[in-house]
Amino acid sequence: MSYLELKNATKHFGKLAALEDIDLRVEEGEILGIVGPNGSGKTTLINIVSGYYRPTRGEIFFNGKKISGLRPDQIAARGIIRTFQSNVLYEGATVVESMLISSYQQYRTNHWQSFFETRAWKDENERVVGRVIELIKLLDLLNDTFLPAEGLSHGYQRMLGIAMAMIAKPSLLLLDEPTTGMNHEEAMFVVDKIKKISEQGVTVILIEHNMKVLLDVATRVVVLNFGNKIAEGRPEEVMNQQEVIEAYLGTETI
Amino acid sequence: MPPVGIWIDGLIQSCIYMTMAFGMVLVFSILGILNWTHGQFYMLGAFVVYYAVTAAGIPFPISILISAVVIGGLGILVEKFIIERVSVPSAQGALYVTVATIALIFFFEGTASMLFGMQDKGLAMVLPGVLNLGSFSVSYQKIAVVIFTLVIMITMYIVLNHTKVGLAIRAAAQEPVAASLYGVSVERLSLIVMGIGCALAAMAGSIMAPLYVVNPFIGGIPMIMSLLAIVIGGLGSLTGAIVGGIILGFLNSVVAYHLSYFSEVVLFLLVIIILLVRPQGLFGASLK
Amino acid sequence: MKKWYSRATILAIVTLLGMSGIALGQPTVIKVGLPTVLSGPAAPWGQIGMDPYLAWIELFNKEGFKVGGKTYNFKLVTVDDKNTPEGGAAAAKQLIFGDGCKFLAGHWSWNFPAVAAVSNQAKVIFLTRTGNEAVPGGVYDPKKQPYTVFANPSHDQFISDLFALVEAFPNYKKIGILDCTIGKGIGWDYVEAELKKAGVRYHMEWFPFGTQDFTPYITRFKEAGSDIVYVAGWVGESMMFAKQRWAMGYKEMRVGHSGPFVDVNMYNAVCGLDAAQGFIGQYWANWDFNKTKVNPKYIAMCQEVMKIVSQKHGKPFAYSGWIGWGPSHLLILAQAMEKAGTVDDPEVIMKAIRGGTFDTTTGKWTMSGAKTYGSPVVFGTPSALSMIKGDKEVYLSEHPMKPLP
Amino acid sequence: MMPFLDYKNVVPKTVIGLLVALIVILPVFTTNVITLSIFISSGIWAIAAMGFTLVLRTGQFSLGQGAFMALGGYTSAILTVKLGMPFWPSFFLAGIVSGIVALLVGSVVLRVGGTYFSIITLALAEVVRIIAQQWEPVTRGTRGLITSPPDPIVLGGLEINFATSTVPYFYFTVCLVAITALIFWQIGESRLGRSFAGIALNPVLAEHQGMHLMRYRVIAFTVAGVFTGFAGCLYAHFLTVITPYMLGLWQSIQIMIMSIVGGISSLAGGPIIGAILLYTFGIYLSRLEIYGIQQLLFGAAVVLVLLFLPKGTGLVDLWERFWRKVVWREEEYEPDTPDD
Repeated sequence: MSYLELKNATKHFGKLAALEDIDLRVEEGEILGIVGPNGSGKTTLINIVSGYYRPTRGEIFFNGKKISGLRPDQIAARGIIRTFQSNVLYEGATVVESMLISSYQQYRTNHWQSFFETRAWKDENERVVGRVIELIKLLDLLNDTFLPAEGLSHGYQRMLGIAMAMIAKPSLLLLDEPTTGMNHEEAMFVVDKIKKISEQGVTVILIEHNMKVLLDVATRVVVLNFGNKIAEGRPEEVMNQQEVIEAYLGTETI
Repeated sequence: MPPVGIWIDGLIQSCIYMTMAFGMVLVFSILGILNWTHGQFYMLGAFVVYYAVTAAGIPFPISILISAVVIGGLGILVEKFIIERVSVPSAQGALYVTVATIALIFFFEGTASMLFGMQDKGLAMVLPGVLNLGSFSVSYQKIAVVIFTLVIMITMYIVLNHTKVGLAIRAAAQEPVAASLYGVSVERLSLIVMGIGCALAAMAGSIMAPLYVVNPFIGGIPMIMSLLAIVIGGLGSLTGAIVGGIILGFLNSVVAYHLSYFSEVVLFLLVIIILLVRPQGLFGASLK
Repeated sequence: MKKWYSRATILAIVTLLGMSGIALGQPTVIKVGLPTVLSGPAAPWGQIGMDPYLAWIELFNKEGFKVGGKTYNFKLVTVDDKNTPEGGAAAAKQLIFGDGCKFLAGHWSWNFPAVAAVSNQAKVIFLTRTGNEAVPGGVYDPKKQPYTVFANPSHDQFISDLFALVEAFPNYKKIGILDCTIGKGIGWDYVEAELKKAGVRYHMEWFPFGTQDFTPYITRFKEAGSDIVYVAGWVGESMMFAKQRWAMGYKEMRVGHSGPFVDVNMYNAVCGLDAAQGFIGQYWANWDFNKTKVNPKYIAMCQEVMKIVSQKHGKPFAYSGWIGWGPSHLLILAQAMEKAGTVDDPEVIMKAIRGGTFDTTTGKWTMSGAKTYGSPVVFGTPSALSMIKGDKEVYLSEHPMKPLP
Repeated sequence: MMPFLDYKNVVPKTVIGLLVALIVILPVFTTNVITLSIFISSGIWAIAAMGFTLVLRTGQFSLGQGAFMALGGYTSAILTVKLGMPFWPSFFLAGIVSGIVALLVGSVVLRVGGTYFSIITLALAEVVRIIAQQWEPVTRGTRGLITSPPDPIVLGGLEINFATSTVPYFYFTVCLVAITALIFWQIGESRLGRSFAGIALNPVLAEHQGMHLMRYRVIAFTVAGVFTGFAGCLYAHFLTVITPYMLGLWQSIQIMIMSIVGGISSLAGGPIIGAILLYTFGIYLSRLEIYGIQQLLFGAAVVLVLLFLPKGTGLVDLWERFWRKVVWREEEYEPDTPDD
């Protein structure tokens, strides 16, 4: 029984089949890369895992428990946290505020304790705030801490997205194209951070367009095309398979 | 089965709610805001026609156009100088617009009371007379209402389907960025739409002026009614507004005929039920 | 030398006396608070009365009234009550504690409990109308609210209006009564009981607030077979009713409202000339009363006021409703104070009001001490009706309400 | 935008304490009924406005808050008048009843967010009004229920009598406002406040980070309902009458306007400032004997506030700015959001 398991998960939008009978196993601690041309269903995969959509057919298991059909917050409560393809932020909140909002799952004390500011809450809060600062440092957002999030540059907004996902206490992190719109240095910086994250014992599913990034970071790669899994395996070998190259050249010409 | 008179009455009611609701939903679909001042534009439109006819002696149909133009212009001013400046690009943006437009209700009613006085005014001298059809009879004014509404609706249909602006509006209603494909900037589009919406309200008020009294406070009820109409039909759906208007119009008179004053309770309960069963309204696009 | 002194002193004394004499000659002003509606849809009814009230008070103050050899004048202080109980209470507080009014007058019935609560606590005499409260079964309690004077009995007024209507059209089929749901209340049970007692054939309907189109209600009345529809007070609504019944071809159905005509031209403008003909309304022009005897002095005053206001407005002023409200209230107050011989002891003044008879602009009113309504104060009112002919209103009929035992 | 930094972080507590103290010792200077009544009524409205702001913090805005005031008012009025219960228990019952209703309504209606929610609450408020109007035997229709002032409290020697003077009402209102303000403040500061901000600023993101939208929306709506109910009860007993007129759409709108004009950046300060200023303004307007000018000026004032205050802020933020700029001499970060 593997960590995350999709059993012929399928998602249809009306006639269009975004995902067709995907079987997928993710082992604990690995960094699984998912590649594929646009509209190949990568994001839909993340959406059904994170509960944004309900799969039309098929089941999803996490730690051996069925999670398909649960609400997003229930799934998040089990430690599956996702980021979004576009920069989805808390509009109007500053960086640190966004981090504090996202730190929701860090707390074990309940609302009453925080309402009456009990000792336990105070200690925990300090711990969490410490963690927040630490992450802000880790992702090098320190000098923007008190700026409104939407005032940041694109790259930093991506970083903030990852930071918010990290503070939300993930055990499985779904990153949806974290390096889109970044130049090579920034991308490499992100890759570096992703490695750090997985060193902290977080399983990562990484959707990526950028082959270099994948080869660099992923331990295993799954290739999707038109909602079907067309290849799976170690990055290097997958990249040399014929249909993968076709699929890719295909998209490049489009 | 209610007598013919009730059905005619229902038709008249539907006409007014339809015209009002259409303007309102048009504004909503582009600006994404409910214009709570819509009813006051209705009221002002009625006043413009009243003075055009009584003071200036302009024939009724022309003065309808005049009031449409005047109030449409007023609407554009409101959009440009108040709504546009008040709205905040954020989750709560609509809130400030709501408050501003609600404040404008007080403002316009107060202004009208000071300018025109609060006494009821009437336009009964327009198209007097009654057409007797044996078992029942219809006044020429009611016939005029139906005809004018048909004209307005057909014009709107043509505008929306066969003009560049209309197509841009319909595109923007689906997908805001799409408007630019027609080379129309969203800012200009929202001005145009606000103008059209308010002009529709004004025309509704004008064609109703001969039927009812004209005073600074006639705006409230049509406003609430058209609000319910577009909610029933589905926010942002043009067909929905028309259908909702027709439903409410007939429902109002038929229920009132059977249950007299319980009609208002029935109305609100109906709205609540519809929204709970089908939150996006009858024709609205699904919420997610 | 001494002479000079004595003369000086005499002079001084004389001047002093003279001055004090002048001082005595000066009338003292008594403020009467009027919580009325200055804003919102009901404002026209607050508005239209104000000019004649003020003009009338001006005339009245020329001689004022004498209590204990001193002359007193009235001054009207108005505050917007927004036509809601809250506004009424706030206005009453403002008038009593802010402007130091010793008396309140005003007639918007649904404010009466809120206002009365304030005024009674402050021992301020409050003249109002019975509204929906001071009727059998109402909450009015003369012990809790000893300073409330019901100077207008709303529902008995309505009843005797209907009697006057019946006298005017003896062979009516059925009288239709229409009122807004916000007027609903125990008062109507009382009205219906009285009508049943008198054997009046009637049919009642309610319309929700803000109704503009009365076709359903007209149809209901038609099916109930009523040929006269009498609307309770709602002028705009009754005009639309009249217009729409005409548009539906029910030309023989008579329409009226239990309120005075505001301005006949308005009715013609809203209903259309032909539809407005024969419209029935209350009539307070005391110079036309047949059955009610009115003090000629007051008739003269009222006609004078009509002239003054017409000049002020620059067009003939026809609204006679004010005669029934403000002046009579103030006259009751003045005469009660004269009788009581004091202007500031509410108990004594109330004693004078109870059971007294007062000469007002609409005839002699007996404030019988009877237990009716559980109120200490009741009086008779002339229920005169008039009818629109052309652009004039003409006297129709009259049924003076008997002073209740 | 909705910074959930409360201005207590900026303004030293001592200053706020002084202001509160000033209000508390007001009756020493004047026991004038009008002055006190203005403060009492604005206090009542302030509580309702705070409730609105709390609901707003979760991104929903309710056009039915007036109905909860009405529920509170009618509950305690019916309990005291019809069932002859003493005031104090019925006061708490009023809050509880309107809280329960809020819970039930909220857990059904809040599924439908946004504009739909506003309109459903509007419709519900109308239905409540119509029921209050038509249910003659219980609510006495439009005549309303005549309530009696709270029964006198005897503390050792002195007797606090609500019937004879306004001062007890004043202190009672001050206490109620203070308690509400403290509780809401604390909510704003605690984790609840963060979650509210989260689901308001971006429901989808918040949900994917483990916050259950419905839960927090319902919590906010219910808490608001409870306190609005208290306010309504106090309102009914202070005015000594409650009628359907007091719970129309306009009451809800008044609450909303007070909250927005006061400023929603502060859960407690904004509503209080908005309520006091707008209510006093209304009282002043009611003295003008020019027909229609009341609405004109009121509407104009609100629009001007919205136009000339920085986007998304209310009067309370001026106060905050005053402290940041003048007292602390901070130079403030102006977010470079495009102004077009």
